[in-house]
Amino acid sequence: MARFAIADAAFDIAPLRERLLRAEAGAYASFEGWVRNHNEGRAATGLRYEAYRALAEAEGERIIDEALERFAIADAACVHRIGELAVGDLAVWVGVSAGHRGAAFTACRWIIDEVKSRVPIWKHERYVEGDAQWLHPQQQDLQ
Amino acid sequence: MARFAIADAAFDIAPLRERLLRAEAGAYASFEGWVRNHNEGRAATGLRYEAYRALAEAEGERIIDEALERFAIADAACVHRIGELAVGDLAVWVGVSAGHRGAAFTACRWIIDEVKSRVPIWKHERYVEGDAQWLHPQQQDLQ
Amino acid sequence: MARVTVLYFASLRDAAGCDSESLDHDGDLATLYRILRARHGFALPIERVRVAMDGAFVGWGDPPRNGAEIAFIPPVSGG
Amino acid sequence: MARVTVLYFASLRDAAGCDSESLDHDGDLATLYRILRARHGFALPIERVRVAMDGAFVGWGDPPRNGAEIAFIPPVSGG
Repeated sequence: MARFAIADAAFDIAPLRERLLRAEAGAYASFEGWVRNHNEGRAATGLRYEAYRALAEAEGERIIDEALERFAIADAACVHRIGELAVGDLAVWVGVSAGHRGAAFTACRWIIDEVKSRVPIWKHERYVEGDAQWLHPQQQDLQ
Repeated sequence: MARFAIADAAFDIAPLRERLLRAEAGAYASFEGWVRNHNEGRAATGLRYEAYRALAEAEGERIIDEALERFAIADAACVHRIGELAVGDLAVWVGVSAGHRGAAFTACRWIIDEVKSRVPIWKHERYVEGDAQWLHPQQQDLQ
Repeated sequence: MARVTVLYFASLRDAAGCDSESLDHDGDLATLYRILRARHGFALPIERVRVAMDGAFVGWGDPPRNGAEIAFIPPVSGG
Repeated sequence: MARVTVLYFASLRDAAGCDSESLDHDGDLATLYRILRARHGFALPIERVRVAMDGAFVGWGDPPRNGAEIAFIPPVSGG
């Protein structure tokens, strides 16, 4: 079962979280990215995510594998939306289970940071003024 | 509406998370504490949480208020179970929404740390050997 | 002299054998804990316990108000 | 000389006006990007772009394999 997935429609978090439950894991940290109504000072109406799907899935899976090696965690998973999204829609979800909360938080934060900087997914943002643009951030803008 | 609550039965996370959604918030971090099958090297079968309820609710609410002052977050909430719990049961949930993920993660971690060290709730742990004990950790054991 | 109700939780309740008791006390809250610790055999020294009065944490040097509800708070273990 | 298919994403696709194109190329991947940048007017300099061949990131100095699928990866903005 893949731990990283690209979803082209809205997805349920509950079954994804369920798969991370372990009798030996006392801690679970999760992150969700939601589409905001503004970005860098401009009012946004929605966006479209596009992925180079084969490479995105392979790179996402590598990130989860690396997290499982680096941190004392039980399991981890991530799903990223592509396609048209409206304000308030779920764009990305990360979940991590672990014996203790320190590792769960650290790994969850690390995974979303790596996904944002490495996985070939691009955001096309639409603004209230009617224009739109692809976001190609400088590396230092990602934090 | 209280942002911190004591629950004497299993509770649903979905409506709690829903209340934290904001059109201006792009990030959501959450933490869940689950009952593990072991603690400090001993195999556990379950536990009971007891609270000094009036003070626990007041202190929990103060923690959330302090988090809203300290961190650039949109909203936060926490629910802690009391009563009998089995291995795998949800013991505590924390959710935080924010404009950016850094503040969401930091505040979520801070809230669970404060809840564990300040809120008058006690864990009575049962072991496979049949004995049980109240846990009264030293401050340095809490991390 | 103040009439107070003392609440016990967790290991303190097990040692006291009751949830609460009412008694008259003359002196500060630290003295009250020491008297009750001796009576019930509480394992926890005062340094590891906090005290609350009428639902708010207070200092050990405070005197109890007449009619107050006092709670001794052993080290917590939620989460 | 290698026959390659080049995939375009995001702003590169908008500039190229197509999802992909096939062409013959003699030289490394850096040269390929520079040729196609000049042809399509890509705004992004090579320093801000990564390159993948057949679904894995590779170096700009690599030569394309015959029949390879090449993707230019502009700065990503997922999450």
